[in-house]
Amino acid sequence: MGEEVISQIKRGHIHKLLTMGRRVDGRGAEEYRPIVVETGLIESAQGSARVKVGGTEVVVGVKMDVGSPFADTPDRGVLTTNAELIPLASPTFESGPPDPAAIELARVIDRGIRESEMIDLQKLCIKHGEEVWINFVDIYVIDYDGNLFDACFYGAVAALRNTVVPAAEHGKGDDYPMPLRHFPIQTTAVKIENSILFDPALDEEKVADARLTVTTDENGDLRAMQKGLTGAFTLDEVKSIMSASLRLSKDLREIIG
Amino acid sequence: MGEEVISQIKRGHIHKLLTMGRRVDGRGAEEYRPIVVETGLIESAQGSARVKVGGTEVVVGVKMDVGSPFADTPDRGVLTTNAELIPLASPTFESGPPDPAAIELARVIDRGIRESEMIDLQKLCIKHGEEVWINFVDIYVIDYDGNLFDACFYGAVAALRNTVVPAAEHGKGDDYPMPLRHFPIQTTAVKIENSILFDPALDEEKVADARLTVTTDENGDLRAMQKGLTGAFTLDEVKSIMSASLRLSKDLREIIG
Amino acid sequence: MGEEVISQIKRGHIHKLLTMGRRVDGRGAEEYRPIVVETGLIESAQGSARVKVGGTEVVVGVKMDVGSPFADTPDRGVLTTNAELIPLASPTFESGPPDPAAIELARVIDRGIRESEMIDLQKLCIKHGEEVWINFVDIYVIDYDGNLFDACFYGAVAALRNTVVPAAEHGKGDDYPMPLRHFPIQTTAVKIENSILFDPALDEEKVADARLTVTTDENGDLRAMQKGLTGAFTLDEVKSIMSASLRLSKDLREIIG
Amino acid sequence: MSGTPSDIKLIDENGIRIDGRKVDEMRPLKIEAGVLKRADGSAYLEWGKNKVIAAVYGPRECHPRHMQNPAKAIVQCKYNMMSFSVSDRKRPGPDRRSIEISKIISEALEYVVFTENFPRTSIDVYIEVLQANAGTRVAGLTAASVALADAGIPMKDLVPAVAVGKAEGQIVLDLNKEEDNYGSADLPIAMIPRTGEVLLMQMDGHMTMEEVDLALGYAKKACQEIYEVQKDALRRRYAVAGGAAGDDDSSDEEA
Amino acid sequence: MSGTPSDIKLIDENGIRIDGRKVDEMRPLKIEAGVLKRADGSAYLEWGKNKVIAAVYGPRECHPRHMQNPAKAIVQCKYNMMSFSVSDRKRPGPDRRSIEISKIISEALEYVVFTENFPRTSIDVYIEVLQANAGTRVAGLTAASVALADAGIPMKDLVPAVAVGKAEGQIVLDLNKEEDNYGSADLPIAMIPRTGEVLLMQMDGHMTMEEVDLALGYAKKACQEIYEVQKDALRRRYAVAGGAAGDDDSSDEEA
Amino acid sequence: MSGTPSDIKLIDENGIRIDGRKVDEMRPLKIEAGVLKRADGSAYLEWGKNKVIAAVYGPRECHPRHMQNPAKAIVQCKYNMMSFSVSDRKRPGPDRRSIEISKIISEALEYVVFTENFPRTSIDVYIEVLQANAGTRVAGLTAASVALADAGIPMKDLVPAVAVGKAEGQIVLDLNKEEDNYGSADLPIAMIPRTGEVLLMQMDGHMTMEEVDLALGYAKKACQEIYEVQKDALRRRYAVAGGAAGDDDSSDEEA
Repeated sequence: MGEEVISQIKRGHIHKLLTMGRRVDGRGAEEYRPIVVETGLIESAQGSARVKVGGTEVVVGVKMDVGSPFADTPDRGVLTTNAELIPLASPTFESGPPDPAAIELARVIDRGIRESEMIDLQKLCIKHGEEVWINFVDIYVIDYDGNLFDACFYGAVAALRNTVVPAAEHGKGDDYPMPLRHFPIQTTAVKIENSILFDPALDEEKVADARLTVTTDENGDLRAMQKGLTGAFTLDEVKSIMSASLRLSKDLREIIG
Repeated sequence: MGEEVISQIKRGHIHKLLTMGRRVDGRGAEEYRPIVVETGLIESAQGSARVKVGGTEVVVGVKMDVGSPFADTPDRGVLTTNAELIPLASPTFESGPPDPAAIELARVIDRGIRESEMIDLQKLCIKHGEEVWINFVDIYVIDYDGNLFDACFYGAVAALRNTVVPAAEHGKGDDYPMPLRHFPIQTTAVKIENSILFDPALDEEKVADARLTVTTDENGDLRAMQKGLTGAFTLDEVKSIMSASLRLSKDLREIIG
Repeated sequence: MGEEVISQIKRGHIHKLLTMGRRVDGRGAEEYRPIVVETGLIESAQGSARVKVGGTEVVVGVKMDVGSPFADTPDRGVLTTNAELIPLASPTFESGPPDPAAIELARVIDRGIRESEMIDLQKLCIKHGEEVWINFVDIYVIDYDGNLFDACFYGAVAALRNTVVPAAEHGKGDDYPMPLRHFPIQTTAVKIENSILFDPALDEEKVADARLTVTTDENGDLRAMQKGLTGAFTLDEVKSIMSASLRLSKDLREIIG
Repeated sequence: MSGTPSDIKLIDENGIRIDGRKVDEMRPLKIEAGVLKRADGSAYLEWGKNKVIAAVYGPRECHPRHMQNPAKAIVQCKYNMMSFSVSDRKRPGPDRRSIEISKIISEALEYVVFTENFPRTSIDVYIEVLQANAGTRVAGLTAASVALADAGIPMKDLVPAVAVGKAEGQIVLDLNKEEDNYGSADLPIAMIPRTGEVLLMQMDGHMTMEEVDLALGYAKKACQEIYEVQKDALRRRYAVAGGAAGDDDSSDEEA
Repeated sequence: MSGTPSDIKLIDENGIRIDGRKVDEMRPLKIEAGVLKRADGSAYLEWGKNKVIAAVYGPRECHPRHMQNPAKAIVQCKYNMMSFSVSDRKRPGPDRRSIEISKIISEALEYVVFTENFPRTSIDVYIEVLQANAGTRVAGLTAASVALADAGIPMKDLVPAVAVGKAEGQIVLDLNKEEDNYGSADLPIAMIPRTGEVLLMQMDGHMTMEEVDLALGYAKKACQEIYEVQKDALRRRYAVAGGAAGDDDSSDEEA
Repeated sequence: MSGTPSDIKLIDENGIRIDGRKVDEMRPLKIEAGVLKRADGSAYLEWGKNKVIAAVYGPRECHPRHMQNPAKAIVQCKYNMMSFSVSDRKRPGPDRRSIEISKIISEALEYVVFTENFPRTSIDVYIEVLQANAGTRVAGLTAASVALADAGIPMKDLVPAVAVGKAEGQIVLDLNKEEDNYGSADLPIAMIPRTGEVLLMQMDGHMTMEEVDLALGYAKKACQEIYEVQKDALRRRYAVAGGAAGDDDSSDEEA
C-alpha cells in the first residue's frame, strides 16, 4: 500500500516533467544514457562483452561447441540465448530458474539476433546433418537500472562480434572470426501516459504503461518487435516509434560496433 | 470449517436419498450418465477421442513414434499413459506436474489397457530389440464433474481404437490400424455409508467413503482392479461390484466401441 | 524463542561438564560411542553395510554397473557418492532432493574415499576410454543421533570393503573383490566453547561452534579435511585435532575393517 | 520464420495461397461461448485447423499470495499446447515459448479488464490448444476474451487478434502453417477496432517499413471481422429463448 | 505381470513352487517393533527376501499447511525403495509407482487410525524398502501398522496385507519375485481379519471370477496369520521385564 | 586433485613454477570496492586470471521465513560460476559443488558479522565468478568480506583466504589451474591474521603431517598480505576527495 502510494507520486512527478518535455535525469525523450562497451574480457569464452547503459550493466559470454544440428536445419549452426537475472544485480531479482520476465527477455534478444540473420549460421555447419557449431550466448545482468532489453542486446551483439570460432582446438582447421551477415540494432521505448521515451531508466520503467522493442538492420529494415506491459499503443505511436528506432540505430551501431 | 459443515449436510442428503433407492440426479444405482464419444477430432494425433460422461469431459490423443524397446521386452511396442488434470477443468485443479491423484489415475488407466492386452504390442515391434512403436496416450481432462477414472478410460480406449499406425511417414511400409486384441471395459463404483453406486457424479464422489474400479474383458475375465479412498469394502461388496461391473460392461462396450 | 532458551541452557550444561572434563553420556573427549558394523545384508547390492555409531544408524549399498568413463579419466572407474537424509531418520529431516547439509556430507565422504585412493579405480577400467565400472555408493541415514559424517564414512568404507565386482553377470569374466589400495579412516571433532571432543552426540552437535573432519590413511598421511559450522579453530587446535585423529584411527580401523 | 529454402510455392501466379485463399483473406473462424460446465466462463474456437479452448476462473483468491495487488486484480493467463496438438509430441508442461506467450496474453487482457473492481484477486485464464496450425497465440487470445465476457468479468472491450506476415515476397493475412514455417515474416497483433489500440504485438522476420504499414492495415481490417465473430458468439450464448436464437447459423463462420 | 514367455517352470508337477513352497503357503515373516531411536514408532520386517523399515512421526503439525483438516488428522505415508534394493539401481527420489503406492497405503492406514482425535495434525508414516523381492507394498503396509501401534497412535485395528496371484495357471499365495515377474496375475490386498474389511486392493493380470474368489480366500486366511505376527511383535515390544519376554523366540517366524 | 599423470612439469629444477612464480609466491591480486550501483555493498576482484564480483544485500527480511533466527541475522551466501567462466560451458544454476561452497563460505562469513545486531534478518552475499582459474572459492570469500564491509555491515574483521597445495612433491602457495589439475593436494583456508583463527578449511589430496604444517605456515603469511589488499580497497573506496585518493595506484597489486 505504502509502496503503491510512492509509486503513484513518482509516476505523477515523472509524468509532469514529461509534459514539459523533460526527463528525471535531464535527458531528451530519444536520448540514451552513456553506453560503455568492453569486449574480450573473458578468456574462457570464445567471445565476451561487458556493457553498461547508464547504471545498468551486463556481462555476456559466447561459448561454442561442436554438436548435432536440429533435424529441420541440418545445414546450420545452433543458437541458444539465455538471460540470467541473478540476485546480485537487484534486490528484486530472486534465485532460481528464469522467471517469465527473464524468459521473455532472452527470447526477444534471441529473435533479434536470429531474425536479423546477424550470424551466418550456414557457415557454422561442419558436416551437413551431422556436425555443426553450437553457440551459447549467456547473458548475466549484474546491475539493474532499467532497460535490460537494450543492454542485453548490445551485450550479446558485442560479444558475438568479438567471437572467434575455436576450430583448432576441436580439430576443425584454423580458428576464424564468427561469420556475420548483418548488424542489427535494437531500441526500446516506453509510454508513460501520453509520452514516449527511449532507454527508460529504472524509475521510468517502473511507472511505464507500455513498452515497445524494435530491431532493425543496417538496411533500415525491420527484423523483430515486441510489445510489452499492460498498456496500449495506438497504431500511430507504433509507427512513430519504429521511425525513431531507425533514426537512433545509426548512432547506436557506431557505439556498439 | 464452513466447507466441512456443508459437506456433512450434502452427505446426509445424498445418503438419505440413497436409503430410499434414489440418487441426486434421479439415476439408478448402476446407471451411468449419458456418454458421448467423438473420435478422430485431432488430425495431428494418430488417434483421438473426446468423451463426455455426464458433465465430465476428456480429450485424448495418441501419438506414435519409432523408438527403442525396453531391454526386458525387446519384441514389444511401448505404451506410455499420462493424465493431465489441467486447471481449465476445475477450480480444484492446479498447474504443475501431475499430483498423486493424477498419477494414480494415469496408472490405473494404463494398467487397464496393458493388463487386458488391448493392444497387440508384439505387432508393434519393427525390429527385434532395436525398433518398436512407442505409443503416447495423453489424456487431458477439460471438464471435471466426477468419475474421471471411467471417463479417462473410455477416452483412452476410444482413441486407441481410432488410431492408425503412421508407418508410411516413418518409411515403415503402409499405414495400418492399431493392432488390437481385446476390448476392455472399466467401471467405477463408490460406497457411501452402506450404498454402492456406479459412475459417481462430483457431489457423490466428494462424500464417498471408498471407490472400486474394475476392468473386465469381452470374455468376462478380470484384468485390473483398484480400490481407493479411506473407506473399506467388505469382501461381499467387492464381489458384488465385480459382478455388476461385468453386467454393465456389455452396454458400455457398445457405447464406446 | 523457547527453543533458543532451551538450547542455551543445554549448551551451558554441556559446557560446564566439559570444563570438568566430562561429557553428558560419560565418555572421554576422544572416546567414540559403541560402533556396530554389519556387512553383506543387501543381496541386491554388490556391497552393503549397516553401521551404528551410538544411536546413529546408516545403511549403505554399493551398486556397480558398466558405463563410460569421464573424458579426462579414460582409464578409471567412476565413483558417485550420494547421501540421503530421509525423514524416517529424524523429525528434522524433510522429504525432497538433498539439501546443502546432505550435499556437503556426501561430498566430504566422497573426497575421503577418492582422495585416499581407497579404490584402485584404474583396475575398474574395462576398456580404455570406452568401458569402465561405475560405482554408486548410496548412503541412507535411518536413525540420526549425531556425527553423521563419521557414521556415513564408516558405512561407505565397510560397504566398499564388502563389494564384489559383478563381472560375470556383465560378461566381463569372473567376479572379483573390489580392488582396494588404501584403508582411510575419518574422525570428526567439534569445538564447544574451548573444549574439543570427538564423535559428537546429537545434543553436543546442536550446541557446537565448529566442526573438523579429518581423513587419514594407514600410513598416517592426511587425505582430506573439512571444517564446518560458524565458529573458528585456532591453528593449534587444528593441529591437535589432526594428531588426535591419527591416534584414534588405529582402533577405528580395527573396528570398521 | 526458419526461412528454410523449400520447393513449396506458397502463393501461385494468380495470387492464390496454398489453401486457396487470397492474400488478404482469413481462414474460417468459429467461436462458441459457454462450452464448459465447471469454468466460470469458457469459449471454444476453430480457426482454420486450429482448435482452442479457453476458460476463465475468477475473480478469486490470488495464488501465490505475494503476487496479490492491493489495488486491483491481476490477470494470469496460462497458454498451453496439448501434447498431441503438434506434429512431434510435445512433452506436457510449460516450455519457454508458452511462458512467453502466457505473459504477453496476460498483459493484453489485463488492459481491457476493469481490474480495479477486484483488488487482491486473480482472474485466471486458461488457454488449451487441442490442435495447432499457425496463429495459436492470436487464436487463444481471441477465445480468451470471449471466455472473460462469458464469465461476466467487466471489460472495456473484447480483444480480437490476428497474425499477418510475409510469404513469397507478399504480405499475407492470417498465416497458415506452411506460411508460418517457410514464409519470411510473422507479425501477431491484437487491436481493439473501436480505438485502434494495440495490446499485443510481436514481429520477427524481415519486412520493410512499407510492408509493415501494409500488414498493419490488413490486421486492422481483420480484427474488425474477428470482433464481429466474437460478439456473435456472445450474442448466441445469451440469446433469450424466443429471441435472437435464430441467428445461430448466420454469422459464425467467416471466410 | 509382464507375462514374458519364459523357460522358468514356476510350479513343478508336485505343486511345489520354485522356492519350495506350496501354492497356499507364505514366505517366512519376521517383524520387530521399536527398532529406531528417533522415530515415535518403528518396525523392521523381513518377509522372504524383502527387508523393510517403517517409522511413524506424529501426530505433529501438518505440512504443507493447506492440507490440514480442521476436523481430523491426515495420514501421510511415503513409501520409498532404496536405490540398491532392486537389481538395477533406482535413482533416489519418488517415481510414479512409489507415489501411487504411498497414496493407497495412506488411505488404508487412515481408515484404522482414530484421526478425529487429532484435528489439524499429520501422522507421517515412512516406509523404506532396503531389499525388494515382490510384495513390498503389502510388506510396507504390514510393517507400517505395527509402527503406528508402536508410536501409541490410537487405532481400530492392525492392517495385515498380502499379495495373491496366479502362476502356471494356479492361484498362489504370497508371490515371490519370479512369480511376480513371470506369473499372470497379482492381487495385493489388505484386510482386517476381525471384520473382513478390505482396505487396500489392486489387481492386474488375468483371472476368471472364480479364480478371484479362490485368491480372496487365500488372502483372508493369510491376513489372519500375518495379523498374529504383527500382534506378537507388539507383545514382545511391550513385554514387561519379568513377564512375557520368554515369548520372544516362539512365534516370530511363520512359514 | 585428479592426479592424472601428465607430462607437464609443474615446477622446474630452479624451483620456478609454470607461471614464473616461486613456491611461496602469490599471483597478482587486485580488489576494488563499491563497483555496483544497486547492491548495498560490492567488490570486484582479479586474482591471477580469476575474475570475481561479490555483492551484499541486507540486513533485510529473511526468506524463506522458516530460516529466520529470532536471536540474530543469518548470512546466506550464493557462490556461482557463470556458464562461460570455465573451459566447458557450465549449465546455469547451482550444482552440488557450488552448493557446498556456498555453505562453507556462509559459515565463514557468519563468524565475523555481528549477527546479533540484526535479529530475524538475512544478510545475503552473492559471489559470481566471471572467469575461473583455480582458487575461486577463496577469491570469492576474499571479495565477499570486502563487499560486506562496503555495505557497512558491522564486522569483527575482514576474512582473507588462500589456497595452498602440493605439486611435484613441493608445497606451493596459491595454486594455479595447472597445479590444481595435476598437483597432488589442495588446501583452501581462510584465516584472520590478527587472531590466527581459521574460519574455512578444506583439504584433499595427499600430504604428510609435516607438509600440512608448512602449508599452514605459507597460508598464514599469505592471508596477512591479502588482508592488506582488502583494507587498501576499502581505504580507496572511502578516501575523502582531497585526501588519500592518491593511494589508488600504490598498493592494489601484489606479486
